[in-house]
Amino acid sequence: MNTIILSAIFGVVMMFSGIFIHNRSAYKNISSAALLLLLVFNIFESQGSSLFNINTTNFLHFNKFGLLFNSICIFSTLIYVMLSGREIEKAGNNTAEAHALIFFVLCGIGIVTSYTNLLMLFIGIEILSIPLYILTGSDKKNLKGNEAALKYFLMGSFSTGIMLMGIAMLYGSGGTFMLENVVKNGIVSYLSALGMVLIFIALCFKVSAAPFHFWTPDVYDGAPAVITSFMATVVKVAGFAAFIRLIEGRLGSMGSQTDRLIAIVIILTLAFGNLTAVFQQSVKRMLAYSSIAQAGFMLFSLFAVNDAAKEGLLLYAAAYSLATIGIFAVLAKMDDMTLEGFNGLSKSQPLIAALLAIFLLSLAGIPLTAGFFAKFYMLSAVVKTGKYLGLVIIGVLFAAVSAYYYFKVIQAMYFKDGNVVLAPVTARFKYLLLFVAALIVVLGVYPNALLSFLYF
Amino acid sequence: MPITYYIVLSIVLFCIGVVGVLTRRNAIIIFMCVELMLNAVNLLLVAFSKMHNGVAMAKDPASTVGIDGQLFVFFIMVVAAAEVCVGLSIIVMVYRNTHSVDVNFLNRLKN
Amino acid sequence: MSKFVYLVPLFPLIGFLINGLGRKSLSKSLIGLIGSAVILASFAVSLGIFFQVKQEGFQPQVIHLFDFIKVQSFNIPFAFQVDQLSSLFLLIITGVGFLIHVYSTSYMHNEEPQHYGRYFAYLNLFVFSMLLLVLGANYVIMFIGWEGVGLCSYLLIGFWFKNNNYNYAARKAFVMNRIGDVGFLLAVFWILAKLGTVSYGDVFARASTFSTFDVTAITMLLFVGAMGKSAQIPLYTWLPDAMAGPTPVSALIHAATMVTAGIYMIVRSNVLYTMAPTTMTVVAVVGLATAFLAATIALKQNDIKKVLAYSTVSQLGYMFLGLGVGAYTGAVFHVMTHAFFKALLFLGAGSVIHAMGNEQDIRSMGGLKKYMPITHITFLLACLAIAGIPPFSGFFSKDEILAAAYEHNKVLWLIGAITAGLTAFYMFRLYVMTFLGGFRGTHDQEHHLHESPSAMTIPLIILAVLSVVGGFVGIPEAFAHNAHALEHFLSPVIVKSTETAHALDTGTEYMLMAISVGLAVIAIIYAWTRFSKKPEIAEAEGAGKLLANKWYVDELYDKVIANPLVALGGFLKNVIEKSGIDGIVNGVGRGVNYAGRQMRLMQSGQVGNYILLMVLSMVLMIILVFYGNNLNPVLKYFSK
Amino acid sequence: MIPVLLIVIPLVTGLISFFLKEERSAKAFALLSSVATLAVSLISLFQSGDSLSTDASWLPMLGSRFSVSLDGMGKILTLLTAVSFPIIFAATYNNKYKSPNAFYGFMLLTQAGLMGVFCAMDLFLFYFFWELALIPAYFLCSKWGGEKRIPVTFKFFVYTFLGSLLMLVGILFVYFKTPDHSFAISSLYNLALTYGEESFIFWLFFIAFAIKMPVFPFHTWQPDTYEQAPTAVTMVLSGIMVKMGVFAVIRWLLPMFPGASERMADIVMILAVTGMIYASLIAIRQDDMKRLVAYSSIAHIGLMAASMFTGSASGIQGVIFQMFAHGINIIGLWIVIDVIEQQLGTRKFSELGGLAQKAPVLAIMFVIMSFANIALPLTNSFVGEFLMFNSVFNYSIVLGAVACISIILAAVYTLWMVQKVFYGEVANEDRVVLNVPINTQLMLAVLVAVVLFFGIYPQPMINLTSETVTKIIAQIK
Amino acid sequence: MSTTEILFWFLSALALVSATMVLISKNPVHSILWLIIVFFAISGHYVLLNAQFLAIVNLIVYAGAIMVLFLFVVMLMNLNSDSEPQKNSRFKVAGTIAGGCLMLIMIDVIRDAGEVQNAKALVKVGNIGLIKNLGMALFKDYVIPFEISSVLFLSAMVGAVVIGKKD
Repeated sequence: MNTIILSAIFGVVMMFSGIFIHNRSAYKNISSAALLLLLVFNIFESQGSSLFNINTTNFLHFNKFGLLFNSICIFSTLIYVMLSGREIEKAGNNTAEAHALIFFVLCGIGIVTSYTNLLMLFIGIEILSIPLYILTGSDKKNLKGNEAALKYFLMGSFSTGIMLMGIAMLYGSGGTFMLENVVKNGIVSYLSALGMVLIFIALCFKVSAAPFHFWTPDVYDGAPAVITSFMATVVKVAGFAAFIRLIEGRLGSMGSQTDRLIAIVIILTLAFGNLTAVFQQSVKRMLAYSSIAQAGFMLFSLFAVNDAAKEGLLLYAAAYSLATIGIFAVLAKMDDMTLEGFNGLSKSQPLIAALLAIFLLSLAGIPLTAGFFAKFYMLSAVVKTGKYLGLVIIGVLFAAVSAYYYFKVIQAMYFKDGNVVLAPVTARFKYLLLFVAALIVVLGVYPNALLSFLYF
Repeated sequence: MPITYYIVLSIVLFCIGVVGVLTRRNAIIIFMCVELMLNAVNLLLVAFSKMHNGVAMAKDPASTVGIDGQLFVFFIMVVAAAEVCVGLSIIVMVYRNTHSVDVNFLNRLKN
Repeated sequence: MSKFVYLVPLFPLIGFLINGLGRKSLSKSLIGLIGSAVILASFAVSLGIFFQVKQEGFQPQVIHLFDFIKVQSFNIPFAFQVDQLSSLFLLIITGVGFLIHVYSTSYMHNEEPQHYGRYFAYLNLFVFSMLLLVLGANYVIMFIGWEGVGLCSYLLIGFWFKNNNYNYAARKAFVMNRIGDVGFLLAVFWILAKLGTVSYGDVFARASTFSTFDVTAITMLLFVGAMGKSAQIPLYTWLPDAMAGPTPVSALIHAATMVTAGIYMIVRSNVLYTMAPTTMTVVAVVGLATAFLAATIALKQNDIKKVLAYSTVSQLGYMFLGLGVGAYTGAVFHVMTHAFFKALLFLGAGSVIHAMGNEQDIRSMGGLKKYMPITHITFLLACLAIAGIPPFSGFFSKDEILAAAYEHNKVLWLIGAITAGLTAFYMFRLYVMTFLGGFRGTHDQEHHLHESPSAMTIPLIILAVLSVVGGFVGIPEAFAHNAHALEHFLSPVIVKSTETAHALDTGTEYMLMAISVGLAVIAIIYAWTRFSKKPEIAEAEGAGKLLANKWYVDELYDKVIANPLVALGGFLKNVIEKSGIDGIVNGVGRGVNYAGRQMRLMQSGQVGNYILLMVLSMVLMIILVFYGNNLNPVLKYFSK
Repeated sequence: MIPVLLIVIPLVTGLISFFLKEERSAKAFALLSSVATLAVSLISLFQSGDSLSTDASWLPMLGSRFSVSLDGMGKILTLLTAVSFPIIFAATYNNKYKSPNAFYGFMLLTQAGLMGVFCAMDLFLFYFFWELALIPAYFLCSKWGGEKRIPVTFKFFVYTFLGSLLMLVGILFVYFKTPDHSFAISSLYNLALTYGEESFIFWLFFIAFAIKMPVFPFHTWQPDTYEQAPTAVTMVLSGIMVKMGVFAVIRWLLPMFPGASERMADIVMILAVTGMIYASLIAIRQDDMKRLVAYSSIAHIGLMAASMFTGSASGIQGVIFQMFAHGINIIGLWIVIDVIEQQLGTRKFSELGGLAQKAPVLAIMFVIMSFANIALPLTNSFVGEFLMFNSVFNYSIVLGAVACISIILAAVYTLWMVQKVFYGEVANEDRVVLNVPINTQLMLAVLVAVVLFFGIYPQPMINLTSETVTKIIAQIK
Repeated sequence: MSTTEILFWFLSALALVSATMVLISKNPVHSILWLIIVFFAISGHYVLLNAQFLAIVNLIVYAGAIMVLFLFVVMLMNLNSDSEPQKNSRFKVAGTIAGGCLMLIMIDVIRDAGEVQNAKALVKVGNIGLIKNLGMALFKDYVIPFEISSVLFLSAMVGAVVIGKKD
């Protein structure tokens, strides 16, 4: 409950700081401090001491997994704000409000990682989404941003409609919105099954799984890079947290039908994301497609709802978020976001190039980076189920394809010559980036550093 | 009333909304069709709520089973209101910049 | 003495190392001295061993040096075997080898010091390998020497490496040898597979466990090895080309020693061969065919060394004929005498070439008799020996083989005898064209004609003596009381080689001798009269042209084997590899790219399209879930 | 402790190397580090027992441990790695690289990865090092390679990466089949798989290893990569890295799936033997020294692949021996090629000739290495190839006989190269100046000494590995 | 046919017809007006189902507030039937077919659902829809979502300000 309440409060604080403080660079610091506080309290809660003693039975249940997930999201956001704070200022005139919206999103994340009631899922997802619609369009003069916001909004609300239809059907079948009681006494019917499928589809939309991913490239491409960074990482993995709770609670009982459904979605997502990313010239858009591809991998955790899947999802969330935030932090400082724009970066900015290389390697799932263990856990979760080994093989085939486009960036940075125009970077930025890379490497060698939190 | 009537009615309304989203180009109309979909859901929820209530009332006349369905509808309305607020402001913003709300003109971002 | 047998190959090895490493710092005379001295030392040890072996009741000894390859399933020791056969070969190799080394010190004197050193290093290495070949106590050690001599042959043929034709010849020699080596190797594997050992003692003791198929296959494969090394059909074409090397090398390697390795190997394996009559027949036929074919080619060659080379091939064929008809001793005998007279012929030819300033075409020679008396006399003796004129050595050895062939099959004998006549003819054609008549070379050459220095002539003289008297170690019973000393000597290592030669009665034997000698004499007289008056200097025509061009066998090989292989390589490289395999690999990459490009188009940027696709996917998904399993009620999956 | 040192020394020094500024210090540092590793490796030859293995907790949740150990085969391959690097560094000491610190850093990291692969006794750890060896190699090739290096090495990378990912799936699968959910080699040797599972998983592993080796038809990355990579890296790739695949088959594939290995042996061997002949025939038509040696390497590896699957002691013994021998030989060849390329700027036969007159020592060394390459007796490869051909022949006479054709073809193309490059008249007389640096000569001499020593007296190495072979054979049976 | 049934069919028909009219009206203003009629019809259904609170809220929030907002925006933009170029008919047909398929499939699936086969929605009886009961539940059991939705409104408010504010 700490996260939900405090992030809402901090959101309000940020709103008001926008009124009282006019030094725009201060927002970043306030926001960072608040996030740090949030992180601390969230960790406290995961150790069993909550500030607020509120009876949330029937609506929310805070478990280790959800809270650890919150921690990862908050931590990623903290890194994100510290790395990209200045870019948020540039993305629009309402910096304080943007920070406030980020806090509201975190509030939504707190809900969707802990809901036990479909109502909370619905509200959580909406709290998550509505600020994003706004953030996407926060650079009002940018026509691409406008377009992205409108597309996102229209398609998002459409998917909300679908989800609500699903929830209604589940309710009709079970007479309750409680996750565990959705099925009354184990009697299930076409009605609840249809409802489940509809909710599944809506959540696929939220996590940009194919074939419901179409909004993703356009929105990620159109939104200011700094916002894309947040959307594509923290928010997306939160969607998975919501998803896995749902599947865990309900969809798993549908047996082979579900397996087949998820398998198809996984394959389509991997195929769309990876294949389309191959051809992109803009790194930003490539990352948008790659985020779809990465979602495909995270979907593995839904296929195999077991411990390995949950551990893997945590690790994936951390690895993927940190790496992508790191890349976007640099990308946002570049004039030319195409591949050519990266040519020769290793000459002018050797450290940043090296760190970017680590991030990209992590995304590609190369060992010694956290990305490897993330993928490893995902694959192992599926193999553990003993079903659909072919799915795993398809997964690794596409992982190889993914190396193709990630390495294109590395090639551009290291093996090609060119003049990179990079906005000036501070030493602090570099150190922070270095810290993130170090985290990725540490998790890549010793993932237990993160996962052991799940068990004590 | 048999619940199936309501279900069918809702689904038909819902799908009319879907068709509207698919066939219209005006962002506002599309949004309205989304609202229509939400209303179809609301109707369905209320009907289900009454259905469950009816079953429970047979045993306990004072039962409040099914009330959560109606509360859910309430929350949907709440969310819808918030969504409309944001949505319309986005549409207005787009209109300000492009003087059009035709979604077909929104194709700067593609491929 | 036989304990010290390891010294025999060790001395040449030391010589190789000293000459090889010190070729830049040592003086030429020192190099020559070391090169020859090490062989002499080996010869001395070999002599000691020979006398020890010669004593009655000597049992073959295996001297185990160290384990070469020892894995669970088998053990191949590095061991030497001292017995009658190997000790005899030791003598031939080190003896003839020493003479040729001495000869070389003078013959190669014009080389730069480092090449001079290189030459002697190679030569020492060759002797080392050859000794390894004959000393090895198992097939693998023999194979080591076997390939080692091939290597040295390669190095020495290509000694003047600036000339690409020589390099080509060297490569050809090595590759053809390798083809044979593969056969040898396969035979070794076969033996190893069946018996788990390759040591002669064990193999021969357990040879009876082989099935007929096994033994035939093994002996055939071994014979393939012999074909390569001893230049038999179809692998003989490298030997004439190998004349690109310095002449002493031709004498040592391509006449006296290496090429006889095949004979040695078959004699060594006589136990196996005797068990495989099919192979024996093949050996005899191939040997005889080679003998005849090479003899015909030699008729029309004009290069002094080429004639000798084809003669060598022909004589080797003879030896195989002897092996094929079971006259193992005869073959060994011929190896020995051939080593003497053929080395002598080559050295003589070298002497001539030396004097002629590297001119090898006999059409430009003639009348050298008066300029080079010693060379002339020794060459003539050698020609008589090879032509089979009694009492020169060649007569006895050749006679023994022919007698065995007659016993075996009269057709074989007939062709063999005709070949002997041909031999006599082309040898005397060579002799006459070279030494008799008037000089046909340039004035400049004539001016420089001179007898060779003593370092060259002394080996000639020694070899001439051996060529003359060498035949008496195997003199047949028809002539002497203490006959067949060689056969007696070799009897412990050769099974039932006696019957054939002995079964002939003396009368028949005399008759056969008479016929072959008669043929030879006729041929000699014909050649003498024909060429001393009117030397053959025109280009050959008709059938002669066919012979002069060696039956076009080289061209045939190029067309049938070499060119198709090269073309196949090109096809694989340019088509299969590039378009096929790599094409598939790259095609996958291109396919991914193409798919990416096509899928990208789905991202049209139109919200309507997106939602339409989403709705369609929804419909498909619902259909999949609810009607996917042949419209089975989905409830089945729901009941927990 | 020793295996840990073998891994850690290059790893740490490799990382440090990135921070060295001067070219000279980077070179000297790398050389020093590799010599230290060599010393440790030499010590390992005389050790037995506890000092050869280390077992520490690493990923308890996964059941993977940091378990490294050296057996006979491990000793030989770590020795090969340890010997090769100082030789490579010393022989190419005069080469200039841009950003040398990174170059040497990556080289040392590669070494660490290789060492890890050869020491790992935990399948997951093995996979980890397997990839660790690949990534720096990719950077080395891409950054310091020839003109077409970027696409070529990228193909190499994606190809091998794909293979290792497939292996990862296999690893996961067998992991869940172990009774105690562990990656330890002892558990994996006791897998109880069904017929179908075994056959299927076998291929997942085999393809990964086959790509690495490479076995026909997975080889097409190799000639291009060898051609484009800087020669020092090519030495590592061809000398050691391809042995990873062979090693892995012996260490993991055969013992884990004995049944499938036996069933698939026919297919694998036919592929391997086809590849031998195929690569040899292509080698005949090459005009580039590097490509020729690359194809020759494919042919040699094909033989190893074939004889591994015979399941006979002599075959496996031969393979282990040949891994070392081939590594030494091919590094020798590359060193000479590197000298020629560095000084004359070409590797094309058509532009070379007569170098024996210019650099007799180089010629001699090259000729010896070439003859070692075609397995002439008394060179080290003869022993290995003898054992391997023998085992293939024992397995199938036809396959053995066909495989033996490659002996002839090897002579054809190797001698062709020797003749074209070193013999004949000097091409472009005026511009040919060949100065073979003394360090290169020295290193070549060392290699030649090794070649001859093990050619004449191979028994020590055979003894070293016989225990490993016995164990593996026992496991297969 | 009882009055209830007549009302039901009437309201249903009204809702469907009006909904269709929303789609096919060229003029956005007309669409909005038709939509309001749909909302009225749905509110009628609520009344029929004795969900009086929702009926009122629906009218106030949807028909009253939201639709007026829409109307206001449309008026503001001065959109009329001419300003919307029609989608090409092929696309329309495709959209209609897709939506129709969705409808058919969903109805077909639901038709077989066991628990709704014979179930009835109580009409005119039951008091859960009364404001008193709902209020009790809302502020007792549902206080958490109720409070949390305030965050939603906050963010919507912030959003409206951010987006709508003139820079």
